[in-house]
Amino acid sequence: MKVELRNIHKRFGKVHASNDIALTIPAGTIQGILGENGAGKSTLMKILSGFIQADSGEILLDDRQVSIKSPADAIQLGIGMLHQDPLDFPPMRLVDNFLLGHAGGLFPNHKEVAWDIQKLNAQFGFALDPEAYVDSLTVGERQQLEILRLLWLGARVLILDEPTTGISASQKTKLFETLRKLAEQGKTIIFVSHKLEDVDVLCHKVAVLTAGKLMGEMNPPFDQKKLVELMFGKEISLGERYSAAAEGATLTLRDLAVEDARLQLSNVNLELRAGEVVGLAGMEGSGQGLFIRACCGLLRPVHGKVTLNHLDLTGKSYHVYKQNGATFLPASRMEEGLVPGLTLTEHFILAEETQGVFINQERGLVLAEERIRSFNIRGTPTSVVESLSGGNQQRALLALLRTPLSLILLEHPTRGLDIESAIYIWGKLKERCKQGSSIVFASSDLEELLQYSDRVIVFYSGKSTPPLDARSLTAGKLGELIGGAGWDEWETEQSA
Amino acid sequence: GQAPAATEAPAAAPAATEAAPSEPFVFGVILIGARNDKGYSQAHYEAGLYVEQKIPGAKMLYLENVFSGSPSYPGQTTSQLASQLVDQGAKLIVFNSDDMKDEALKFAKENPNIYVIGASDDWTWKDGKTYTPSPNQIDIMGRMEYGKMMAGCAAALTSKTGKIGYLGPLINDETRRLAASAYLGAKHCWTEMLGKDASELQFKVTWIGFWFNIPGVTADPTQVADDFYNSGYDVVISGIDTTENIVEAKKMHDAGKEVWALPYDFKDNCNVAPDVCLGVPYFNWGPAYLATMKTAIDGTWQEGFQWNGPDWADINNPDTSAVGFVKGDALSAENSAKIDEFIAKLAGGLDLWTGPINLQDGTNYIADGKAATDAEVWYLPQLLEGMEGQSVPSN
Amino acid sequence: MDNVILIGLAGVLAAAAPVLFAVVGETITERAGVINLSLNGTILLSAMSGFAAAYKTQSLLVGFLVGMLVGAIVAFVVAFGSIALRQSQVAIGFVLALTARDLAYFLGVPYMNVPGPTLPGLPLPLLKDIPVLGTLFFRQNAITYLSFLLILAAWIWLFRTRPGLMLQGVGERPAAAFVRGANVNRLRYLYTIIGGAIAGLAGPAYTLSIKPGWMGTQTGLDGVGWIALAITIFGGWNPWRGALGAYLFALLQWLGLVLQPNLPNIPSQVLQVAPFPLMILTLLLVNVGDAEWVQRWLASMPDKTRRLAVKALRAMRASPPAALGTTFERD
Amino acid sequence: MKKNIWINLGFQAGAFLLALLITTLILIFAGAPPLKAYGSILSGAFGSQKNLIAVLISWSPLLLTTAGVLITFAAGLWNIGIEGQMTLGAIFATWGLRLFQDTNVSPALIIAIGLLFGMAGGALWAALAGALKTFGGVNEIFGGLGLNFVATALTIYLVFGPWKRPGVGSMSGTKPFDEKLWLSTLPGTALSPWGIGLSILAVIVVFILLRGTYFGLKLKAVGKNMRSAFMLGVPTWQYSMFAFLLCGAFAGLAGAIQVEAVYHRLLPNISNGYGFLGLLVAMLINYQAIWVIPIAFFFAALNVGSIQLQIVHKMDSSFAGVLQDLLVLLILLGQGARERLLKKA
Ligand SMILES: Nc1ncnc2c1ncn2[C@@H]1O[C@H](COP(=O)(O)OP(=O)(O)OP(=O)(O)O)[C@@H](O)[C@H]1O
Ligand SMILES: Nc1ncnc2c1ncn2[C@@H]1O[C@H](COP(=O)(O)OP(=O)(O)OP(=O)(O)O)[C@@H](O)[C@H]1O
Ligand SMILES: [Mg+2]
Ligand SMILES: [Mg+2]
Repeated sequence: MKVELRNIHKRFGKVHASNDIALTIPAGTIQGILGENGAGKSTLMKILSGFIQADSGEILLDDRQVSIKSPADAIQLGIGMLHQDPLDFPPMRLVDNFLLGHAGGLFPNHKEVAWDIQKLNAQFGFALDPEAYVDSLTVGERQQLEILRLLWLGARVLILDEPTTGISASQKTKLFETLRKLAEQGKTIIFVSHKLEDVDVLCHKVAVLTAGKLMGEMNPPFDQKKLVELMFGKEISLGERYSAAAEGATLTLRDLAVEDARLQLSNVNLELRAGEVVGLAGMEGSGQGLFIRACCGLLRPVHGKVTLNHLDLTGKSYHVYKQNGATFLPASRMEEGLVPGLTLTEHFILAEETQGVFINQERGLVLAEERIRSFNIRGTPTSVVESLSGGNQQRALLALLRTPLSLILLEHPTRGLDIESAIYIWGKLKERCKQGSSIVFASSDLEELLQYSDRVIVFYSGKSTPPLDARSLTAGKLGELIGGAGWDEWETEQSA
Repeated sequence: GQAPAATEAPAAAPAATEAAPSEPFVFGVILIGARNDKGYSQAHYEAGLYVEQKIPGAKMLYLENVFSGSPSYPGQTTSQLASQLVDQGAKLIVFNSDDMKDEALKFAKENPNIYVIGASDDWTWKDGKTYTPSPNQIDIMGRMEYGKMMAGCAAALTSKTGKIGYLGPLINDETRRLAASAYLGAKHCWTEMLGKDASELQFKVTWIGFWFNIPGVTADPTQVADDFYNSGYDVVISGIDTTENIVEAKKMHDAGKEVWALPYDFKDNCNVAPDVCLGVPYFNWGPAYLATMKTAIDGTWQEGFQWNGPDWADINNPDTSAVGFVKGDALSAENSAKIDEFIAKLAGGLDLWTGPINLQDGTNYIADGKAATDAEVWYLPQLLEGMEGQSVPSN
Repeated sequence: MDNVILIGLAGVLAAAAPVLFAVVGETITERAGVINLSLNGTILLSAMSGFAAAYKTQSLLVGFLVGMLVGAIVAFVVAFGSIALRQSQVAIGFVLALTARDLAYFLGVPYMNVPGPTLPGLPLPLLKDIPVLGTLFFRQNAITYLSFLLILAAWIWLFRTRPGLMLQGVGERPAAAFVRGANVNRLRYLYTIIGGAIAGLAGPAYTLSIKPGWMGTQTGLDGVGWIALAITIFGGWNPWRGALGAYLFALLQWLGLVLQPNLPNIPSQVLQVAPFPLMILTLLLVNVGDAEWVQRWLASMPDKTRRLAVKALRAMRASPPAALGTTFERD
Repeated sequence: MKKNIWINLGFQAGAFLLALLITTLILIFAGAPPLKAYGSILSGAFGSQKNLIAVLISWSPLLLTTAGVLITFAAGLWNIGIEGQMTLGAIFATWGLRLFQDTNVSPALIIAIGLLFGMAGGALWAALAGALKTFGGVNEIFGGLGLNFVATALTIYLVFGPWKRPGVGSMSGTKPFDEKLWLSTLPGTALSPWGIGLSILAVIVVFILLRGTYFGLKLKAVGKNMRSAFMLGVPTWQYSMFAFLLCGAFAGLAGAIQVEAVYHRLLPNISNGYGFLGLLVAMLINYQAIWVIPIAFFFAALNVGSIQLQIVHKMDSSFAGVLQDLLVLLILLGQGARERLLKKA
């Protein structure tokens, strides 16, 4: 179906999130949408999918003007959106997720639906069990579920907002296959991303947004440099890849075994050198989470030994680790990092050592201003954190780190951030390495892993490789391992 | 020995600012329940109205629902409430429940020139366990024992199953002696009038834990009544302030069960469900209030304790009798006659509180042939032998 | 004698009916993601006004309808305050619990201890003669039968119908329900009001049936609502389990008075309060699985026992609708 | 900014007037002359020195409970169990006095012991609710409610059981304590300068804690997002436990004062709704400690004043409750409306 947007405007207070956007997408096209953070990509897509409404402008489908007041209207018209974090119902079964929102009689027929799912499975080579519960799926599988659901509901336009964050390489290839297949069927695909390489391999056509404006469109072959310039108004280059690893171990793990209700991870060994960066690769929930939490006392190992700066901290609590210079920045900023309702200043005060009983407000303010400047956070000392943008929240989180630190653990440090912000953040992190902090970070972004780690540990359903030298690794090899291929050498090694 | 009315030896009347008969006499009544609770409090309220009508110009002020923790008075002590009445000109305050006994005493002490009537208190009773001189206080109680005996009798005469239930409030001396009196009345009529064997009479007391239902704290009187009726107790005598027993009896009756009830406290309570009501023993506080307040007005007030019995000439005489018993429509003519006979016997000096009387644990309480003293009756330590149910909340 | 027990148990089923209305109503409300903490007030106010209405019109039906109306109105205030005005559901609900209670006592004065109509028993022909079951279930009155039906209806609606599915979705993840075409806030209004109306049946069920009449503070209903709220959690937001909780509670209270003579040294108040420690205990069992120290403690167990313990805890745990108590804004 | 403050005040005033309007309608509906009614509330509260003292008497425990819940609110906790905590305070105070009343310990000391026992009792009951919450995941609202019922039953049990007065167990409570064990009060009144003093002190302490201290800030962090606070290094469960303990201690003190200064004995329902009233006040002042003193006084005045309604106008005095509840309700809704308008603007 042909999609046409005509001078779309959307304002959020001062922010002009969509500024006179005009864009035409022929049927059967895979349209890429690029743009830095806050460029207005999500806003535009939300408008098209009825999540929010434009202040002004027209939307035409197959040259027919339509008004989309709600997601329901959008679905009616055949527009389906796959949100970055799949909007499904974890505690429910797949069938129910399918049924939920599907129009029909009072009593739905589960059997029929389960059968439809199987058929769709076959069509795209997915393996989704209709009776399974959603919270037992990986992010990738949940995306597949959403795609099937939208198609089942008759979507002819499919919008995907940053779908490649958080899924494995193999799942990514699978996803791209599927999208191509759909395009061939004449469906229109709109693909929002920060990742040039994704757009490069997938899209027939790219539009670049900046500050709510449509800066330009481009057809393949895409000139990466030009795209970046369009996006950021300047050239951006990844800094030289270098290592700050020095001698002397900060963190050592001996025959570590941890587990939670879903997963067990056993005999992990690591000797982390000062200033070294170790990346953790693997799909969501393959064991990186357990590993990283075991490294800072958030999970008590069922077996094995954890020493930090030659102190045996096995079984000690997170706060003990913290006192010994370890700190952990989880992926969910608002849930496990920042305190909504408190200002930046209050955060910085909290993060610093408590001094006496009464707070010295002036000192707090000075501190805040200094940090806001040095991490160039878009916000004021008195702005509450929830009013900050995603990227700025991430910056704030980093600004909270005390000095000195011997171990920094991070989950997806740059997820959802554009290249510029990502590079900035890594700049700050590498500074820490120079000062002797070691870093362990989990990421689903292969480029990031290869670019910034000295060594990489790959996880696959509870198994883990020994630390591998990043320089000897390629994206391809890494992708295989994440997908579960080529593990034999360690299988044998471990059994030996 | 039950002298009709035991007024204690005189004590010095308070140096009260005499209320000259000219100016209207204002008195306050503090009610534990609602003035229209069809029960204990309404009886007091109507006594107040009685006084208003008997003493020209007398005016009653009142406060309802004054029980500790009443949502109506967050954080107000009863004596504070009483002084609020005084501010409105009350010269005399009636505290109508045992719940207020300490507050009454405290108030009397703090306000020597205000008269105090403590209904069902025993502070100023010289033979009492807790005798405390309080010159401006008079404690009044009616000998409801008689009323309960009549209720027990009516129950025993009517019951087909010989199983009588007694819906008790919380356990204390008063409630024990009243339940016991009901039992004595029942036993007497069961054995003497029906000539049946005492052992065939079952008399069970279930306590709910307070004067009325408080969810999660007391047993639900509705459930208690139902349980009685469902398990073969075909007559339930109420010892609590509310009317669940008769209401439930009505339900059962309408469902075709043969059951009866005797409510308590208030003379019109049979009207709730005449066709199941065997009668109601009630207080008539009017006369005692009137007499006492007169003494307050003319300055002849004398501290003391009154335990007033019925006027045996006519137990339902509103001007003379302190306790009465109204027969209910459900009472058969024949049994009605028997009740009259029983009442006549009581009037003639029959004292059911005469030994041998054994406590529930079997120990002898009143020796054979000996009549219980007022104190022994008032401070009954346990239920009696032959009664089923808890005697003491704990030991 | 066992017949006596049966009748007693039948009485328990009847006595639990009002609480059951409150529990099912609250379950529906909370499934939509809204906590209606005002139950205690709702019940008292609907009890008073339901009775007053029935007394004035001499119509039981009117009484029950007015009760539902009152419940719906109070619930609407909760919904409006929390959805439209974004105030804490708990705060609004709590204040309403007190407001409605005091209003009931204040406005109820004229209706205290006046004889009003009461719901007659309604033994069902034939059914009532089935040996045990007949006595237990089919010699009740209309409102008790309604309570039985309600359990079933609520369960079917929640877990077997399309709208019920959406209802779960709204309480579980509003944003997801929204992109599936639900008008989240309208649904929340709707189900909060419906839940309130059902809970509003509890009041008249008392004053027109179980404990006929209005006696002001002596009516003895103050507290029932709080109990119902706790039972809702105990019921894990499932009508069946909720009903079970309500019956268990009534049963314990009944046992409290039946056993009284056999336990001479335990004051009746203590027997009556027994359900609360029990309730707390069950809430503990339901929730403790997620507690951090339990996780640590489990981790320190030998594998086999650990696996078992984890299974046991998971079996017991009842997790609330994920979005319970939160507000939803599109954008 | 300044503009907002005015808008704020405007809405507060509006809500207040609306509450008055509604209650006036209710009065008319209930057949009472509104103006006269409000008049007699005023005179009932301030008409005589005695009444003013009555107001102060119910002011003191209200200050304590409000101060207490401000702490738990700051920690994001709904301490509905405060009624029970106050009750346990009364029970423990009574226990303390009973332990020592027949010894030759100096009365002053016994009284002090009683107060400490009371605080301990309240803290203990709060600790129960807190432990259930922090270690058992039992929502404090329901843990607290359950414990409230248990506390009431416990009082009744003690009053009629182990602690029953010689002879008659009576709803009137345990045998009043000897005068020497009464908390010294202004002559001829139940108003204890000590009680008032301690209560005001409690409010000040809370005010300072929540204003400029690390403790207050960390408490807020825990209240707003426990996970994040933990990651930031705040010992979270210790903090919420401490909040419970502190609140419980205040409530317990209130209970102890009721025993030692007001009733001089233990009686059922001694908490008398002060706990819930405290929650109301806290909400009404939007959790701003600075307003506790005046607003609590206002509520106390309503309690006392409204008694005249019944005496003079034969009207159920639960009216005070209605007025207070509606006031809080409308202020809450008013806040919501204000935020919406400001957002739109
Ligand atoms: N619910 C909201 N209420 C108010 N402002 C909001 C809200 N959501 C987002 N914003 C504003 O939008 C911005 C956050 O939007 P978003 O999370 O998309 O960040 P972004 O545009 O991706 O920028 P970044 O590069 O930092 O991620 C912030 O500036 C914030 O002020
Ligand atoms: N709910 C909101 N309220 C206010 N402003 C918003 C809101 N959502 C987005 N914005 C503003 O609109 C701008 C565009 O946001 P949008 O999320 O569309 O950017 P984006 O391109 O999707 O960024 P990202 O790449 O991080 O997803 C943001 O910079 C933000 O300032
Ligand atoms: Mg976006
Ligand atoms: Mg963003």
